[in-house]
Amino acid sequence: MNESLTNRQIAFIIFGVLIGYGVMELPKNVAENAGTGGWLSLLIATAITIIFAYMITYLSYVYKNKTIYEYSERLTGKFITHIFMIIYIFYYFLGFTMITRVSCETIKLTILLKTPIWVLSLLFSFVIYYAVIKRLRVIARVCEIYGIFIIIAALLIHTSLFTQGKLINLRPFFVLEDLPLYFKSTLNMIFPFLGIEILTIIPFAKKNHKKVFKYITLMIVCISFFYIMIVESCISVMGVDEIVHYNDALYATIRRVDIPAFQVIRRLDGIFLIAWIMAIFCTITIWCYGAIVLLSKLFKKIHFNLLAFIVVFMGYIVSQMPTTYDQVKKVLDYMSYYGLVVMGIIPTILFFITKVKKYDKKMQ
Amino acid sequence: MKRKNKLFVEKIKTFSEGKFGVSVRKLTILNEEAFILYIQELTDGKILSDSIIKPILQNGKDTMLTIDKIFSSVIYIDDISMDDDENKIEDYILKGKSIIILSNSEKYIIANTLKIEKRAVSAPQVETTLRGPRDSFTENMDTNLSLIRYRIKDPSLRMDNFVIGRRTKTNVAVVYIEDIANKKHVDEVKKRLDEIDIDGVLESGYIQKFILNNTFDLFPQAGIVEQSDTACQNILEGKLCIIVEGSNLALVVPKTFIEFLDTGDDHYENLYLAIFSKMLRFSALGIALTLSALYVAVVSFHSDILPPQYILAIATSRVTVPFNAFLEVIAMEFITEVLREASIRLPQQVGAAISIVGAIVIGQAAVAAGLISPLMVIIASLSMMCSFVAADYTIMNPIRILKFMMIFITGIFGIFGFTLGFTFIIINLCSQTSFGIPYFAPIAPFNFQDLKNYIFSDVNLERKRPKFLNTIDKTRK
Amino acid sequence: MIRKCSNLLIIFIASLMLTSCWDYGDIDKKSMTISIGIEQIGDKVQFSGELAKLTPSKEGTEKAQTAQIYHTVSYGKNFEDARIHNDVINPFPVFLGVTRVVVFGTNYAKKGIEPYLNRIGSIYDYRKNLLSVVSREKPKALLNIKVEKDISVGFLIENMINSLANSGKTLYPNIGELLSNIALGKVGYVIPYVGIEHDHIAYLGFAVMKDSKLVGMIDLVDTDGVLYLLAEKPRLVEAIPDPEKEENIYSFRTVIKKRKIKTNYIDKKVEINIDLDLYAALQYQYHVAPLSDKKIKKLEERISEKVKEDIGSIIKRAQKEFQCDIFQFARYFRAQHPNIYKKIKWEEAFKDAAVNVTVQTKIINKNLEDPNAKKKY
Amino acid sequence: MIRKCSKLLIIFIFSLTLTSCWDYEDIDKKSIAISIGVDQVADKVQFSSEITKLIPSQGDTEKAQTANVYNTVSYGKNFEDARIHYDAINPFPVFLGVTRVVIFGTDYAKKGIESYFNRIGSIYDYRKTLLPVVSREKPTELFDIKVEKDISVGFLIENTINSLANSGKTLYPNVGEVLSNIALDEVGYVMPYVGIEHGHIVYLGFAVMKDSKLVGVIDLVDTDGVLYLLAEKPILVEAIPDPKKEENVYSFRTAIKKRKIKTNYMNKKVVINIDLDLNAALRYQYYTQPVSDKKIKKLEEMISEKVKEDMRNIIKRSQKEFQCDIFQFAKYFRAQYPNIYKKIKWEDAFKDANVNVTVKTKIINKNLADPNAKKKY
Repeated sequence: MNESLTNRQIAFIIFGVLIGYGVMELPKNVAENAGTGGWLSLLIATAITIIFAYMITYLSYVYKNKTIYEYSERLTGKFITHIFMIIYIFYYFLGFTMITRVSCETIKLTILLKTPIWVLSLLFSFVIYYAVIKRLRVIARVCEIYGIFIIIAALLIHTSLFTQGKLINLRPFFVLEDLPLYFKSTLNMIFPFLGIEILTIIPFAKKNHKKVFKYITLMIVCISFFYIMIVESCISVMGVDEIVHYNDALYATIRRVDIPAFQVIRRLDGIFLIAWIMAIFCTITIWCYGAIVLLSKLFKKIHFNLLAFIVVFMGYIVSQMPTTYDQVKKVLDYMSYYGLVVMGIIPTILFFITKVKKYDKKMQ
Repeated sequence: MKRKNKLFVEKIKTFSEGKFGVSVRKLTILNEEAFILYIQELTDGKILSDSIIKPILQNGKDTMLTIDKIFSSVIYIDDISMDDDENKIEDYILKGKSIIILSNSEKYIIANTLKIEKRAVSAPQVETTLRGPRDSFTENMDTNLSLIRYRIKDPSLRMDNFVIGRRTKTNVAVVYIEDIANKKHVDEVKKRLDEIDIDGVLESGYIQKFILNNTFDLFPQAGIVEQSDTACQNILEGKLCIIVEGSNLALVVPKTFIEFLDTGDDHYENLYLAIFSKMLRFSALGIALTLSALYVAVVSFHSDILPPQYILAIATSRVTVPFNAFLEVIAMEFITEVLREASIRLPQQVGAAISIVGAIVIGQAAVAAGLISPLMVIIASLSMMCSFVAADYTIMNPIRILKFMMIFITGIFGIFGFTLGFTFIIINLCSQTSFGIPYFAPIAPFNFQDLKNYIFSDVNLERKRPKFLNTIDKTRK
Repeated sequence: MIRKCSNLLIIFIASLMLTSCWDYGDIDKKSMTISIGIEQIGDKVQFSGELAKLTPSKEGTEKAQTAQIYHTVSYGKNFEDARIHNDVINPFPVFLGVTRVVVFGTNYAKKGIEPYLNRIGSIYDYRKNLLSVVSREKPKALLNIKVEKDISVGFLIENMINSLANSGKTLYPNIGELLSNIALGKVGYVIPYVGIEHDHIAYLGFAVMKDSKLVGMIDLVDTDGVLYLLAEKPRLVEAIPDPEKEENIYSFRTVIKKRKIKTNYIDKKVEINIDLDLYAALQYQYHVAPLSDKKIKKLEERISEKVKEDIGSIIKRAQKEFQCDIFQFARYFRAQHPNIYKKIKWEEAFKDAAVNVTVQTKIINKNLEDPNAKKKY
Repeated sequence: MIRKCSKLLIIFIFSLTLTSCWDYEDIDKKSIAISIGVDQVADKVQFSSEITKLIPSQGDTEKAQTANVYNTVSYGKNFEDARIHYDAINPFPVFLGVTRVVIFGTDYAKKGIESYFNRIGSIYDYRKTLLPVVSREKPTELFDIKVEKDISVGFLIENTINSLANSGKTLYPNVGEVLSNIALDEVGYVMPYVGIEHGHIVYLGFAVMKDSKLVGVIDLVDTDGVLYLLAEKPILVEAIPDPKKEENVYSFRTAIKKRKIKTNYMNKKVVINIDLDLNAALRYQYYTQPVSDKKIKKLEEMISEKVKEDMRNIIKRSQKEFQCDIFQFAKYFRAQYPNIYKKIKWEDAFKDANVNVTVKTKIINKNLADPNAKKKY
């Protein structure tokens, strides 16, 4: 089944994966850890992510139309590959369930107060199941359309937030003594950048030639500017001390602003909600797809749609398990460290093996 | 030698009993008889008598006529051929041809004397445009093919003919330009047309149902075209035009989603108007699908999205309304759909009046009786008007159905349901393919060039043909 | 098999969802509060609300007419108690999305408005860009005034403060800004102060809040100093008497060109330098008298002098009388010296901070008039 | 012959049916009663009601305006007598299909309302989903109040109780439920209790009915206990003061996750075990303080303690003061021990039954706020 995507679609898949739930509490994490100088730690985090992304793209580029399952089998043999696969599957599955649960929790607490959580995640599971059984190319097309809509909506919202915010809240931009603090705080700023490892399951085709590196790095840089724009606009409106109190910092800021210029849509939460739910949808579909593809690699016999039904159904059950909001938050914190392993360590191992054994020269 | 002749004579005998509606005309010339078999309703009496009976009788007076002599030098008709297979006689006669048999000849002559009433080429009814040629397709196949042929005088224009339907034997012509159209598409269409095994084909709609790759797809994959110039435009672009005998709407295959919104006269008007009308049509499509659902979301779920003055205005206008917003929207949409259906079904003189009068009177009375809020009447009529905007009305049918789905899901989950309902539609659109081409082509697998050409739809800027069609001859200029 | 049972599942869930729309509530089946007044009476909290009455008045005219108003009052020992007593009066669930203004009574403001601000911050349908106002009289009295100028008292107060703020004559602090000031901790803030004057609702000046408690009031006349420091684009009018002839007064409209606040910390004392560039436009003179360049120079000094004196006195008052940094200089200090800010206690440091204000004014136009035109005859 | 007379027969029957349409009556030719008030005045029964006035008012615009209302009063020895006097006043036959609420005066409620409930149960066009309400003041006084918030007093009361019931703050017992409780005669029941305060019609709490006679009133403040036991989905707000700092109050919104009532019968004494799982969500704190896990545990205990306290003293009150099982525990007992139930007399058994209540609360979220965020500066 040829799942080849154009470079542009791969870039927008990365946009779809990264921009999702992480955006909602990004201003709070940044303000809490690094204060107003948070933009610097974001840049550092982007640099690290670009390095990891380069490695993963290089692997996919070298092993044309192979996913991680195939080329890690070639590099490290069957047994280790199975371990890697289990790690990845569990990671994607956990990500899929917990992000669905935390998004439904946030939606329940912000706009649909009396709707029970299980109904919200049921509707989510329906639409995700429908999207996943259509395979990667359709998901990529949907991400492309939604990516553009989200960028336009975000530009509109955040420029208007800047006009309402006060510059003084953004200062001090950079405090020399806090430099070690900025480096330390990049650690708990991984969650918004989790998702790069999805590239491992996208097989590159011949048409994804040299320019794919340029596309991906350009997209990650654009995402990091997107994050910095969000953080700075929220801090400019709310001020560093206030924003740390809100887990849904971005939504709280948007509910606080009233732009008399746009007459009818002077309250921005309408546009924001639509754009944010679209972003959540893209993230969850791709994480779920990741889990299903790798599972289908392990269980070749079972038909893809049946596997998809099982994963979505299990995901729905698991997402109802945690009872309180804080449990879900704790799981998401562990996820970011787990993500380091998945995004960082395993690709670096495979990368070094390729370099050491010079497979890349042979494959050319 | 005599065996073939005996079979012919039997055939004549069976026909002459008059059971099959076939009339037999006997001519005695010198030493033998000549029989002319034809169907009264399908043949042009004048041609039959002037160019067949008269010359045979005149020449038959003094010279010995053999079948070959008659064939070559007696009959004046242009489309004439010889055959000797006796069971093909029936088919020829049913096709409106007349058969000439000599009493002792082994072969018979087939002369095309078909004449059926046909409508004159008139202005388009379905796809009316402000600027653009008036000659639209009619039910007659030859007129349609002639309309295309005189516009595209390209030697490589191909018109492959198919006969479909065991009983109706309708002629279906697939028209394309050989060195432009993509080989794969041509073969795919031909394969599907050959596979059709049905007793009768009466309208191009039948064919459309068969060439869909999945009957449960919501959105149409073949566009209908009534204006011959739009048909030629599509053929030049590399598409295939399927003309069905007896139907005035030809099919254009393969067709992607946004091409349904592209009318012919965008290409003739100036650039800015084309861009403006494209944007207008897209936003109208959006309004038709989402406006009522957004009304429900705003009035009943998150009404603090609107500024205070608007909330108070809506609330005061809705006070006397007994229904809740959800039922009110469903009722109003149902009324507008009933009005639309009534205005189509009613005879022409009554129809147009009813739809306008109906919408206004019912709306006004409903507001006066306090059953519907005035805002709702505006929204319902606006979304009804918006659904007439598309050039090819077939794209609007699924939109009308999906509008109800969006209202239901928004009625239950508010903006959350609205977004997921919208996502559901987008996934459905992106996953559909029309003959292998992604249905949402220039937008989903994004191609800036195609999209620019589509929006500008300006002939001299458009150097290349749309990439997703991957035609053989790529450049236009 | 899956196909069959999945259809069954879908039908079951669809029907389930259709029957129970949880969050469904039409806007006209809600009692919409336009403004809320909070007052502390004895040990009880008093909620007095102004709600939109949606039943159309008797002469149901065709066009949707503006809503009328009715008032509710409820008491309770804390907010939750008072809210339940408020709910029992209203026929429909209370909807706070339309609330325009929150009026705090004086003795509630003295007790501290932080709890209610946190409550606004957390309740779902309260808009955070709500205007909060302290009123001299009791909120109940304020809300029950008969209003012809506007739909209701809530709209009147909000429109009044809004138009004054747009023309640079007052501040329009919404709840969000107050909450971030509270989060900052070491600063006070000012809220518009309204009251009833000859039974008209009037804007009286600023109420000064220290740790969200009312500590003092700045009268309308000397709010200029505050506006020069806090307002984004203040446009104020200065009446300057002619140096030679006292009774000829020049009326100037002043606009801020540049405002820079620099703080530094020298031998344990905070120093705040405020320098201000003003544009002044001469609107008119009481008695048209020729205006030489020398006199213009003189007038510019007089204007700078007056503005400098205004700002100086208001800051001194903040340091001495209110003893709290109501101009949020802490933000500037923190921006410029973050680590020193961590070490020192800002409240004390501000009290004895040295403040020097420098103002330059430039008269840019004389409103297209030429006072020193020579008369022919 | 049969053919001839069958035609005759058809014409005859046809004309007969046409002339006499028995049940035909237009809705606008009926006087529509919106609410009925029943009270005992000395030995006479007083019927008072609100009837819609359908005569179009003078400014006759074709816009349908909402009906306005006129009141009627009639007296009689018993219901039938009062009803005849009542019919004598109205121009059209009375239509009870639209009646929203039945208001019982206190004196009539004390005498016993079972008789009127049976009347409601039997009269054809009385809807069984009618809301019965006991009012502190006389029904006639209630009807005389000028209502701006809603169309009429009946609509106002029904809407208020309905919106409170939907948000889980009261019970909405309709006539059907009350009739089934009456049928199970060993139990009492509660009904909403309304009154007039500062000219507003207010929901005051619950009226306790023992053998359908008013025996007591539960004030609004302590109705929580009843709701935790009887309401389907009670959503109540608990204000819990901080254990250490009294004046910092935490406001929780509680919802029931699971409610189990088990009864058993040990040595001649009925034991009722009620255990309740609550989900509490912290909505806001008056003064945002960090909330450690230890404090969360402490708060959970305090909530459970408070809710247990509420339920225990309401049950004690129903045992001691009202001496009747207003929570219909009899149903649970009969379900679990049908044969014992037949033997014992439930009223006395309930009076000295011992009740143990266990409540477990779990704080599920802090409304997306993170109070223990580390401040940077």
